[in-house]
Amino acid sequence: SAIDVPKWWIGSKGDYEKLVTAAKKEGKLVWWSHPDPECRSLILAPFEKRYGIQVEHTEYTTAQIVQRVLIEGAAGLYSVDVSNLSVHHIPRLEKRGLIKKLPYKQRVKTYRDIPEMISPNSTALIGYTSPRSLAYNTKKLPNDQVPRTYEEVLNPKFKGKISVDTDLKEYIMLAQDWGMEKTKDYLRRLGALKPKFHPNNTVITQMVAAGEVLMAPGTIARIPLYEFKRKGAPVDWRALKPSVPLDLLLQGVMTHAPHPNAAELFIYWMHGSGEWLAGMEKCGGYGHAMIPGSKLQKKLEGVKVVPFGWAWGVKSAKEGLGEQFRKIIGAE
Amino acid sequence: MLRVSSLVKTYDGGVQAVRGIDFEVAEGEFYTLLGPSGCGKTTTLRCVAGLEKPDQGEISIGNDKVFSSEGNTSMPSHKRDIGMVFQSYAIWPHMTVFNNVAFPLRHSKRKVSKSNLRDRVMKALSLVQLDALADRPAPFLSGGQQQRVALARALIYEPRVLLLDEPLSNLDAKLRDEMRVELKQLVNRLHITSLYVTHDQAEALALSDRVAVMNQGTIIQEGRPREIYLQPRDTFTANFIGKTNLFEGKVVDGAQAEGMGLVETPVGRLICRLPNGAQKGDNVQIVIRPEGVDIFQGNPDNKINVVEGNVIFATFQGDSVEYQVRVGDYLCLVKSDSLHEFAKERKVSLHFTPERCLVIPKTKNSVIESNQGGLL
Amino acid sequence: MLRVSSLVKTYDGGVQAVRGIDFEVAEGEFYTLLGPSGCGKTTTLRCVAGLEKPDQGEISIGNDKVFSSEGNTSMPSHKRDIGMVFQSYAIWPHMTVFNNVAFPLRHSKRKVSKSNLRDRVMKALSLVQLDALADRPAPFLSGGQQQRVALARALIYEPRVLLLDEPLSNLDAKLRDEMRVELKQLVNRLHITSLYVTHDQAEALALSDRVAVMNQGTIIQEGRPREIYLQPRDTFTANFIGKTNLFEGKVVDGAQAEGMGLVETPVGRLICRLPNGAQKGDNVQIVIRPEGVDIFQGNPDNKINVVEGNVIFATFQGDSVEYQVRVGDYLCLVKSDSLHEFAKERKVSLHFTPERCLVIPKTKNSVIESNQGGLL
Amino acid sequence: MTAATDVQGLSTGNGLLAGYLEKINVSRVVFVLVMAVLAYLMLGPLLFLLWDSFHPGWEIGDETAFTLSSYIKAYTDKRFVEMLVNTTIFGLGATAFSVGMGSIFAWLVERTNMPFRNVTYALLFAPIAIPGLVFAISYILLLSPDIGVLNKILMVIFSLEEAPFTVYSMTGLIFVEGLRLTPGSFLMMAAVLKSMDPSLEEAGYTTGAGILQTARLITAPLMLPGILAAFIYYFITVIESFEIPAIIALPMGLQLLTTKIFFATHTTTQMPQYSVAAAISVVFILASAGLVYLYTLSTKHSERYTTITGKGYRPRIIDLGKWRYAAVGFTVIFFSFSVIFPLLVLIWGSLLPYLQPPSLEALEFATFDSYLKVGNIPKFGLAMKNTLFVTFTVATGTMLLSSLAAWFVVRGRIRGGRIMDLLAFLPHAIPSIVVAIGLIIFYVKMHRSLPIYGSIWIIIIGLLTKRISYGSRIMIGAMFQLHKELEEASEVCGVGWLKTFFLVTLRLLIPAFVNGWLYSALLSIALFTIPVMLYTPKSIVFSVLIWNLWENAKVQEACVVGVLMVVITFTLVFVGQYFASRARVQQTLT
Ligand SMILES: Nc1ncnc2c1ncn2[C@@H]1O[C@H](COP(=O)(O)OP(=O)(O)OP(=O)(O)O)[C@@H](O)[C@H]1O
Ligand SMILES: Nc1ncnc2c1ncn2[C@@H]1O[C@H](COP(=O)(O)OP(=O)(O)OP(=O)(O)O)[C@@H](O)[C@H]1O
Ligand SMILES: [Mg+2]
Ligand SMILES: [Mg+2]
Repeated sequence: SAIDVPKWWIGSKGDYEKLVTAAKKEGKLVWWSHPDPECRSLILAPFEKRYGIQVEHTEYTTAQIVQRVLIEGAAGLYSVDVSNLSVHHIPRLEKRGLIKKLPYKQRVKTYRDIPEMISPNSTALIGYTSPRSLAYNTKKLPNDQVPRTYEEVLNPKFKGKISVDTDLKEYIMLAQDWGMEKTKDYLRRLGALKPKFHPNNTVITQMVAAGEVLMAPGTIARIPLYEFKRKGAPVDWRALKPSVPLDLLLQGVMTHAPHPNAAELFIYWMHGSGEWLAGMEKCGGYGHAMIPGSKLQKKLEGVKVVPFGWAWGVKSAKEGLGEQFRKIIGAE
Repeated sequence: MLRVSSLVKTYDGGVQAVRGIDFEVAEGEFYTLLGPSGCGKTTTLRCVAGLEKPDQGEISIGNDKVFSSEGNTSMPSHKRDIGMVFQSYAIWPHMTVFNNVAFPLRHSKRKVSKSNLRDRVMKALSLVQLDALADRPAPFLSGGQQQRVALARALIYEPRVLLLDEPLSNLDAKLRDEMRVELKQLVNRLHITSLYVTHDQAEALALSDRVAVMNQGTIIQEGRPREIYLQPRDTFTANFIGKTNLFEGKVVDGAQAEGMGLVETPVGRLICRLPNGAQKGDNVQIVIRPEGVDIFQGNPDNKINVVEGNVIFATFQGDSVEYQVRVGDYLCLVKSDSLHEFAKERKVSLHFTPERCLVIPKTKNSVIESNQGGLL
Repeated sequence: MLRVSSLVKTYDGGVQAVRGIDFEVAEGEFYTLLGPSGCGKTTTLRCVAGLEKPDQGEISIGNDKVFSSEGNTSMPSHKRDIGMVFQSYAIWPHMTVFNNVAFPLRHSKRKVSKSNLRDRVMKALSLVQLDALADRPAPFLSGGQQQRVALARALIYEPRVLLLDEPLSNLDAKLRDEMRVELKQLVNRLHITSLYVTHDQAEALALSDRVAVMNQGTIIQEGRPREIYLQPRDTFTANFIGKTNLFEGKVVDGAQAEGMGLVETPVGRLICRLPNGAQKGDNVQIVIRPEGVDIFQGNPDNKINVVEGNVIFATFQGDSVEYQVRVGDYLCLVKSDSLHEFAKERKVSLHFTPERCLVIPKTKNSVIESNQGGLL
Repeated sequence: MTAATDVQGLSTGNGLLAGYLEKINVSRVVFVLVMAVLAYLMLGPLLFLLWDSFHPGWEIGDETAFTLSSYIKAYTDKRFVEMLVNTTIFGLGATAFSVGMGSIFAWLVERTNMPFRNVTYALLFAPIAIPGLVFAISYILLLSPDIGVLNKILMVIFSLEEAPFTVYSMTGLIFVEGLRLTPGSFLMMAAVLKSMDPSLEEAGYTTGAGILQTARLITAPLMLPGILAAFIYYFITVIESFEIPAIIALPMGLQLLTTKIFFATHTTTQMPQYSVAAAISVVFILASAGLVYLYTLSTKHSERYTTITGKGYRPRIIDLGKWRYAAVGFTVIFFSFSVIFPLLVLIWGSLLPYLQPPSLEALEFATFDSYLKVGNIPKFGLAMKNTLFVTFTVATGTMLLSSLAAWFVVRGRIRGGRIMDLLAFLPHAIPSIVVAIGLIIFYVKMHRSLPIYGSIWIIIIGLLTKRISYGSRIMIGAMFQLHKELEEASEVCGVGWLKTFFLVTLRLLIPAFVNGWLYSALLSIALFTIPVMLYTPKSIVFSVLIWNLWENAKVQEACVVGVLMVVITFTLVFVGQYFASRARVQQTLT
């Protein structure tokens, strides 16, 4: 037949042909993922072109997505194929039987080689990773004054000039490394500096860029930081020592996906082909710290990275760690 | 044509607006409900129109029972085939004169062809002499013109009954007089059955075939204007319809010629018209209209029914002068020719024309009101 | 006390509401502006009150020039020391009767002590017989009572001038009569300088010391009520003040006794009162009030000023009957006693009382209006 | 004679159906329909809210038993009292500010000869269209103690050591929120003023009270029922809103009830706890019900306050004399804050890659590129089309429904008018996010029979639910001023109820209808919470587009779309005002 089996496919040729044929027949798939309209073409075009499958992409936050999937699932309505999710969502979806277990490691070379990319029950894939670093205003904060460690952030001269995301996700991740007591103590001291709490990343970056705050520890070192810097805003970022929290953004195929084959093919292709990673890197900021040779992996070389652990993600969500931390730091 | 029987209406607040009213309006008749503010006139009219739902009673228009509390029927307003002119005219300000008048033909079930419509509207407008203003927006009309539009709008579909709620009361005094004449002529010409509501006795008297005097939700007296004015059956009617001198009295001699008798009153003995069956010794009330009293100076030839008094107050009214004359302890109202005027404090003689001295039986509710002659 | 001279006011839209008005009101005088709707009465009053800014002219109250277009002075309303009664009463619904009346003393510059305040308010209220209702919330008053509150509020601070804009026109016919008497007595008693605006001639005649008849922004005639009614200087005044028979005529003989003369009219030759200087051959107009015509049946003894005609229409008005009588091509209005009534189509004789036949010089703008007697 | 035959048809029993149809009372049918629609719109979210507050996680299919845990969690929070107190202060302050300002402008525009009144009227609408985020941030750029331009300027002029103002304070928060709500309260107050007989004020002047005294002692108390209505409406608006607090209250750690709701529903580190949000919303609902009840009590006799219309009523313009210029000055200052500054920031932002305090250096970066590339924004065309559709549908639907409801509330001799009033008001107290989730659940469950989940209609329904309270306030106010004889005249001459309603009632209420329509339309364009929760790629609208652009750090593009929204707003306002003023001219002449 006319179907070429790509090099990254480690399953049987027949499986691949069957999958591709079925996927092409379905012709499209529905993908709910993080906002990113501009990267859309860079990331998706190779896939769409190669397989002639159209990807219908909607920008929802992971929280919105899991809401919808759960509500729809409870009513037996299924409209999405592939979803972007957070770590703590996976067990919940697994329990409901809404997320599909796939033989990731048996089909795709990358997934076999880097098994950490796949969730413990083989239901989700780490689509990309997001290191949290210190964003700072380059104009107001001379290079030599930019803190290098979390400890240096607590310098009293920064009182009132620090922005903190109300989610405090970075500290939930850091707690894995620091331990609970140290983290809480750190938050208490940070809280004493009267940081400004902001509700989302763009606002934080905006505030740093405008000079309303000098710095924002724990900012996602991706969009919007990257975008702002590219456009000439006086912002930059730096990984704080001793450790960099690494957030994991997952992709998973829904059990009742309306286009199951296209979805399966899509998620195998994602990191199988390398086209996805190339697109993401081109479009800026995105990356995958776990894939050797990727830009992000290189950038974080020599730094202690603390990825969001699967179990920790679930545990912290269950215990409402974010809320506890907000109370400690004084945001809630 | 219109029959209302045992009509009762109590408002939510507990106000008993209408307390059992019966009347009948013959085809082509002009019937007026006359009474003080709040007596239930408007309520009655609105019940007939179907804008208010009575609690009890029956209303028939022609052969249709449009409302019956027993039969539990209540025809909605827009099916009753009535015309109504509102106190506020209720001319729609967003339409021209023509469209206001054409509205009932255009938007109700009685649709007519376009050319026919134009003819009928123009005919209705010429009836009220507004054909020249057909295309003027309604807000650019004077009060009198608006009033005429309201009339044309109510007449155009030749309703079985025309209801009018104080249609003249918002007009200037001068215009009111003019429109009164116009309305009377129009209604005469069209021979339309009309139910009219007003608190203005002059209007009621001038326009109506029959008048019903209402008070506190009931009809007190019904009759032709002349009857109502000249032969009020009680003091309320007497007082409400025009100004009145009202004396308490006692029949002294009931046996005079032609229904006349002698009555003792605080201003002296007066020869009066007695009602049938009046007996010597009866306590009565005497009603004398101000224009039934002549005022003059010097000694009269005839001393019968003549008393003396002093002018307290004179009001020039154009066509007449109204005096308040003190006679003993009483204030008499007198109306006379305006050409001559008696000065204040002047000593004058009053002559009570015997046939205008009406005796009515004493009723309990005869309150002495402020604008009548009476005790000082 | 109040002097208005050369007052001109044009509204933004270009409406010339007042076109040069001069008048003077003496201390304690009751002065009325009377005219048809839109003639500029309210505008004049509002200029005096300072609620409208005139374009030209001068207004003085007492010794103060409160407005002068030349001097470029314009005192704001609240400093003019005037009292005003509005057509809508403008009683503040969020206050009690007491507080409404106390307002001018409490919140203007003329503050008084608390105990004094109470006294004065109660005195003002008893003046209008409302002392019993002092603590009632204003919305719970009847129209007549609201009207009296408005009066008390305007009188309590003894303003130099009292301005009244159709204060009676929103009242029932019956109540209007009552309040008219009350108002007249009150104003007489207090001897307060008043400027009154109305379109109701009966009101103007009954209340005023002097009346100014206005039309289209100017004063047409000024005089005592008796003068205005009995000696109108032109047909507008004659027509506006009461109903009128108006004939064209030509003086045939100007040399009769006591100012009387013979005038040829379409209904025959009539002996009339001639104005000074009337010459034989003058074209004139004859004004005869309906009550100046006697109606009777059969041949009169005296043939002077008597004509024959047919009753076309009779309107019973309670105290009188109004007839339209056709005499040749003319319709005559006749008012007579209500006790007897001549039926329609009846042949009658009319007698025009010579001293009530008023001759006025012919003016150009004598429009024949609809409610006067005139050409059929 | 049609009536006669109808009756005969009835009595003889012929044509049972025809007879039955004849008997149907149209107004009653419409009443039931309107009641049903309102109940449908409102009960869905409300029942969800109540149910979910006792069954946490129910919405995502967790099997949960009845529990009070959400209430306990919400109300035993150790900062709950602090939240309640702050919320009340914020609510009272911002409401007083906006209703106060609204009243002042209503008075200036409706009653005085202040110059530029028409421009004032149009400009008052502008703040609605400026995205709330940009509006709030512009105040940080203006009044932040660190970078606020205004502070900087004042510090230079008066050589101050410290910034004289800070936006990070309760006062600052109240000020910004109040500015944003002024247009709506202005509209409400203008309607109230219009219905007041000016001679009541004139009576004040002639008795010797000055202009200000009269305004204070007569005008203000007479407007009280109207002021109260606006106050209640905006109090609920303020305590339920989070747009401005998100940027100004959050940073300083100021606790409001909505902060708690925000944390409960917008977390990414755990599942959103709608039940907690719902439990807190109960405070809003109780507050609304209580306030509406108080209002009904305090305005029992308000019908007696209504104008004696008819003769003698003419709009009177107060000559402010020299004070005219003071009034203009005041207006200019107000507009500088409420419109010009935020608008300049918006425009400034549309020229620069990110928002920054105005400066000459920054000007170097300025570019019109983003305007030229606006068509390249993905889905821009679709969003434009959808936005127009949603706006027109929501505004028209809201106002039609509001008008009908208002008729029954004001005129209806049918019992239940009051309930309808409350039904129309209550959705206002349910936070948008709760409404949105309620709708998702409802329509997901209903999807087989009523497939509007995922379509643009669910957005429309969501917005409609929230807008109906304002629409009905405006229309109820207006309906009170319409003489009922105008309608009765139509019915009496043979025109049925429904036709009368459209041909006469609604037609005569066009000025109020247009005002309410505009306001509803503008809010439907501007507010994003509901659309963001409910949209799909096919039903994307501008507010979502802006939100997504913002999330992707396309601040410049977001500002460009914001500017476009302002342009659309002004177009709508001017067109609307044109129609409204035409209709008004016709009517004031009556
Ligand atoms: N909708 C209503 N609700 C409660 N009471 C009412 C209502 N309409 C009228 N009333 C009361 O019913 C009584 C009769 O009112 P109605 O309007 O019939 O009087 P009316 O004779 O027409 O008076 P007017 O001459 O003032 O028009 C009055 O006491 C009035 O206050
Ligand atoms: N505010 C205004 N703007 C424009 N024109 C006005 C205004 N007020 C009154 N007019 C016009 O000025 C003229 C005189 O009005 P004014 O109110 O003084 O009349 P009026 O004699 O009091 O009449 P009415 O008896 O109807 O009260 C009228 O033509 C009126 O339409
Ligand atoms: Mg009535
Ligand atoms: Mg006037």
